[in-house]
Amino acid sequence: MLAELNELYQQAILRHSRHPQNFRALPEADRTAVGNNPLCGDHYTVFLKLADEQIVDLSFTGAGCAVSKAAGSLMTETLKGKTVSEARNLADNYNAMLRTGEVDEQLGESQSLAGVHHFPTRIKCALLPWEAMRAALNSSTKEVSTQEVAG
Amino acid sequence: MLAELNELYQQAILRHSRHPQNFRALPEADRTAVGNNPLCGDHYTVFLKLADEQIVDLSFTGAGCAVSKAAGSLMTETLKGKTVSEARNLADNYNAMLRTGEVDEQLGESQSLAGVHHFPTRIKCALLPWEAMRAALNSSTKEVSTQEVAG
Amino acid sequence: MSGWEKLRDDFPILAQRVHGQPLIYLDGAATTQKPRAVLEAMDRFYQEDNSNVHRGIHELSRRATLAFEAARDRTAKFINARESAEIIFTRGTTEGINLVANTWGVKNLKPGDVILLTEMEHHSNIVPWQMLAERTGAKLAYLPVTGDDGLLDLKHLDDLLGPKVKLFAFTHISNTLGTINPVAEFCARARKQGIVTLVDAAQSAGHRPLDAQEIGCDFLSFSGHKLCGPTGIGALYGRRELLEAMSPYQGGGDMISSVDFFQSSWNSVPHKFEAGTPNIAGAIGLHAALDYLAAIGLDQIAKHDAELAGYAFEKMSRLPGIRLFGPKGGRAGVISFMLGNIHAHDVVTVADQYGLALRGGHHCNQPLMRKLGVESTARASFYFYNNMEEADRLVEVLKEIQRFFGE
Amino acid sequence: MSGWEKLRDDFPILAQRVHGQPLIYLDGAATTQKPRAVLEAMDRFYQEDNSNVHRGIHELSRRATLAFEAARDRTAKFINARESAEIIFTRGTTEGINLVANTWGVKNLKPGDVILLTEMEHHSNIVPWQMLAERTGAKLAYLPVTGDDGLLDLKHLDDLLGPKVKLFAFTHISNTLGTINPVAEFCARARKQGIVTLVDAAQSAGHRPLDAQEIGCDFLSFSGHKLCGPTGIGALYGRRELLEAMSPYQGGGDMISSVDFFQSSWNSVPHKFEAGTPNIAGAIGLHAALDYLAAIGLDQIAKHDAELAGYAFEKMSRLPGIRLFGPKGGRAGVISFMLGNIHAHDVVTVADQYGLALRGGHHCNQPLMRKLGVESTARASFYFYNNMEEADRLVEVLKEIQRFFGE
Ligand SMILES: Cc1ncc(COP(=O)(O)O)c(C=O)c1O
Ligand SMILES: Cc1ncc(COP(=O)(O)O)c(C=O)c1O
Repeated sequence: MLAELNELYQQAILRHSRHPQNFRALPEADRTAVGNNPLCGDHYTVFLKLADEQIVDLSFTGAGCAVSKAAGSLMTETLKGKTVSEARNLADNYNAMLRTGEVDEQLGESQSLAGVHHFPTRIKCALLPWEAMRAALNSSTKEVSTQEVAG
Repeated sequence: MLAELNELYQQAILRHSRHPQNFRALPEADRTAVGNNPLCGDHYTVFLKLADEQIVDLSFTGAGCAVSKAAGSLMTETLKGKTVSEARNLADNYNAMLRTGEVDEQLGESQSLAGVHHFPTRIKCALLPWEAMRAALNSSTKEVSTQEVAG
Repeated sequence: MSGWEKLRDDFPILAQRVHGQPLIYLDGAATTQKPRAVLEAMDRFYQEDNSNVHRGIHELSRRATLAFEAARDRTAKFINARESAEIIFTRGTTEGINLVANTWGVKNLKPGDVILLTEMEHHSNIVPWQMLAERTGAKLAYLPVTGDDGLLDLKHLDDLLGPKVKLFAFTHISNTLGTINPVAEFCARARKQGIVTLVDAAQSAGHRPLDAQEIGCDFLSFSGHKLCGPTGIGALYGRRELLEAMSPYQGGGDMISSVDFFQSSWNSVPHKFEAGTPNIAGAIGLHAALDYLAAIGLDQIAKHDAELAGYAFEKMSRLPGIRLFGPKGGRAGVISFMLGNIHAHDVVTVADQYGLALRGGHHCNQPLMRKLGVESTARASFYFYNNMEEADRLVEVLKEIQRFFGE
Repeated sequence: MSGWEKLRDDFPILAQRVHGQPLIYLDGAATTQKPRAVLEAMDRFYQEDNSNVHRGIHELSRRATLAFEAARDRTAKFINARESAEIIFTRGTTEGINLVANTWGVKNLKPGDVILLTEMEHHSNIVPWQMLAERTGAKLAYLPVTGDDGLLDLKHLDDLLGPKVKLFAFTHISNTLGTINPVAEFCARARKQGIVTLVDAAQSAGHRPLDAQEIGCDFLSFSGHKLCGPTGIGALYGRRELLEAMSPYQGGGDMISSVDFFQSSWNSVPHKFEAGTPNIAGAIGLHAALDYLAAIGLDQIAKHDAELAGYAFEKMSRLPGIRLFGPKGGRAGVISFMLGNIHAHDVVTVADQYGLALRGGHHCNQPLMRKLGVESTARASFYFYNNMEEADRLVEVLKEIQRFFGE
């Protein structure tokens, strides 16, 4: 019991949830999207600054649980400097990791969320900022409606 | 089994269902009402001719099963010449008879419907023409809507 | 048919006497009996996993949500939907049709538009459209039934599918006539004109293989209780494209994305159409019923129904003075009839005393009854747990009834 | 409390371990557990009497109809309706409210009319009115919640019950705050202005004696699954006078008096509002649940809920950094809280590992959450099968959680 809890709430996750990185709006962002979980009310906005096909900066704001907030924080670290297509692939790998528990080194710090796979009801939390990021990548406009990314 | 069936479908009932009495419209009627059983589609119209507070003539038309048709036919025989308040009382007695099986001599020929009480799903059939009659008595206008008397 | 006899043991209710006679249940078109496996699945859920769905994190809630969504997946597979999101859980066929009328219908119909139905529709596939017509100014039109043989007049179909028609809604199998309609053909012809189609599958679901993609319909509605499942659960299939564009149905929990005091936004499909706590145990019972039927084989069930009904129909046709409704061949397991001048209620009352459960009345087909010139009919409907001996007994009892009423 | 301990044996589900720990189910406000008597009543129905209702003459159909209507009588007695015809069976609270919005509401509201709600309503008692406002041009207004103590601001009630208000709809007990509202007073004040009232009794039905006539409301809606009954069944009470004047809800079988190809007339109440095959077994399960609760005594249950919640509330209030919502005294068995800065999801996830089933989220109260300045809360809800040891364990586990997250 406590073993699994400790795997979910690793030190890295607790730290990032208390002191999230890149937790701010990015006024000069090229892309923005809101991710909203209608079942619990958690919501994040993700901001992307692109140059050519590269994510040169990203950040997020919003509110949610330790898992979603840490996931957002770690995501910004994982994705900074990646190309758009790399980011899409990483999102797929991340999704797979949450479901299977198998880590992918490419995910860098975000690997610490692998423990979520023991807690299927929390997968949506860990996905929320990533889904918002994906919606931002896909959006031509600056904002997508919450439904589009609703879990 | 057959004993109860024979009690329900007495000779009088079979005869009246095949050859209903007063089975016609009464153009000079003072009161008319339609009785409709929404669950099976059976329906009767009852016609009353009143003088002072007396039913000087009554008749019915419509379609339904042996029980409802015989009940209508026997009702016209039972009620001809009765006062309005006697008819209301008899309708109450008739209702009670269908539920308990206890006969009331005042009901005359209509007593042969007492066997219906063994067949609770058929009570509505035996009541249908009587309910239309009651609706006709209560109506100031010449017609009541089917819902009013719907089983 | 000995494999079929064994299945009867799954239905404890059939092993009873009624008025001292062995029960012969020939009223499956109204509701079917339930095998033990279905009751056990619901009991197990209530005794082990019961919790509310979708909003919870704790273990029971996780299990309940998984089981509920697995039931949706199973239902999607049952009718071969493209994806589970195309399955909306309802109370039954009737609610599914009302849902379409109140969402798709209200949004897409204008005064003068036409809703095409057929003359053999159940009240559940007539009244919602009358109410919608009243609300929107649309009109109803009907594809005629040819007569006692219970076929639809296909010659007129292309004429009727005119430019004003926005929706064509029809039953797959008639609950009175036993007719099996060529629904894939209906859908193909309607689609050519850009007309949306709805299939009332109340009588076909659970009686034959059902493939919504092959049929090519836009909507399809059926009830759990008519295919060995519990009461209070059914499913509406809708093509995702249409579901996405539809406004929500009822307001409440689970169907929202976000609620504010003065406005709200909607959740994704199918949740947008499922406000409030759903019939969770009902969905789980439906899942068990679909598994049970699949284990027997829906094509086998269809064959069995047809054989039994064909056998009974042929024997009944030899009774003097009987009037049989519906097609002579290629029919489903539903047989409506008039025994001379004996009213259906009287037939059914006497049959009941012999242990036979028949239905008598208008079968929620009043307009069809008027068209056929009757007030009501008696009806025997067969399912896989019925057998030849019961069909024989039916014919014997009908003879007794004729004797009893002296006809 | 030893009598209460014996009752726990009626709930097989409670005797299980979750993550190796004894299950402590504190999520009754979402859905309650079901006693064996309820499951047995439904099983017995399916194994002995199952048939469709209302339209049949045969023996099973007679028994099913009797049982279904007996459930309606029992429900009428439960809330002390004047007569059984004032009870409409629904899927649950949400459907009952939507039914009123779509029938009474559509007929009686005009542009500029006001629907008064309170800020503590469940989405099920907000969204249907938003949809109705959109359809009719009516507006919404809200009676405010004063703050964390979760009381309604009664000083403003008479001002808010102005001449434009046509409907006042409010919850009896808040599913987040545990507040018990003075509903009889609300109804009396509204009635003086000729305003129609609707009580959302989802959280009070089964938790305390409920008397619709004493409350003096026009409509009252509740769910079976929140009072030991099955999912998929609930009841809407409506005063006959209003029901008579209302247009029907859904179209289909059973709700009609007569159907023709182009128009229909409606059956009498309550059948006018119950189209299609109802959740027959669900109604029978509801009947058994109401009998079960009556045998315990609803006043006893209310007392037990209050004692247990009062005890837990007091102990919880001593935890450092906890924020408790709802009134300090006179409360129902629902306690919402924030454990310092720990998000509700994290509280509930850790609690689950200790065998505790709590709920975390917005509890379908998003507008209230915003008003209170939180995204979500954690919630423990108690019912008669919970006990003091479980309350103690809850407090211990909350301490563990604080330790775990270093708060
Ligand atoms: C106060 C309140 N109203 C309405 C509802 C909705 O009930 P149901 O989901 O059974 O329709 C609930 C339950 O979630 C509730 O707590
Ligand atoms: C053809 C048809 N359509 C619709 C229905 C309505 O189904 P339900 O009563 O389950 O909603 C029935 C069953 O009575 C039916 O036979």
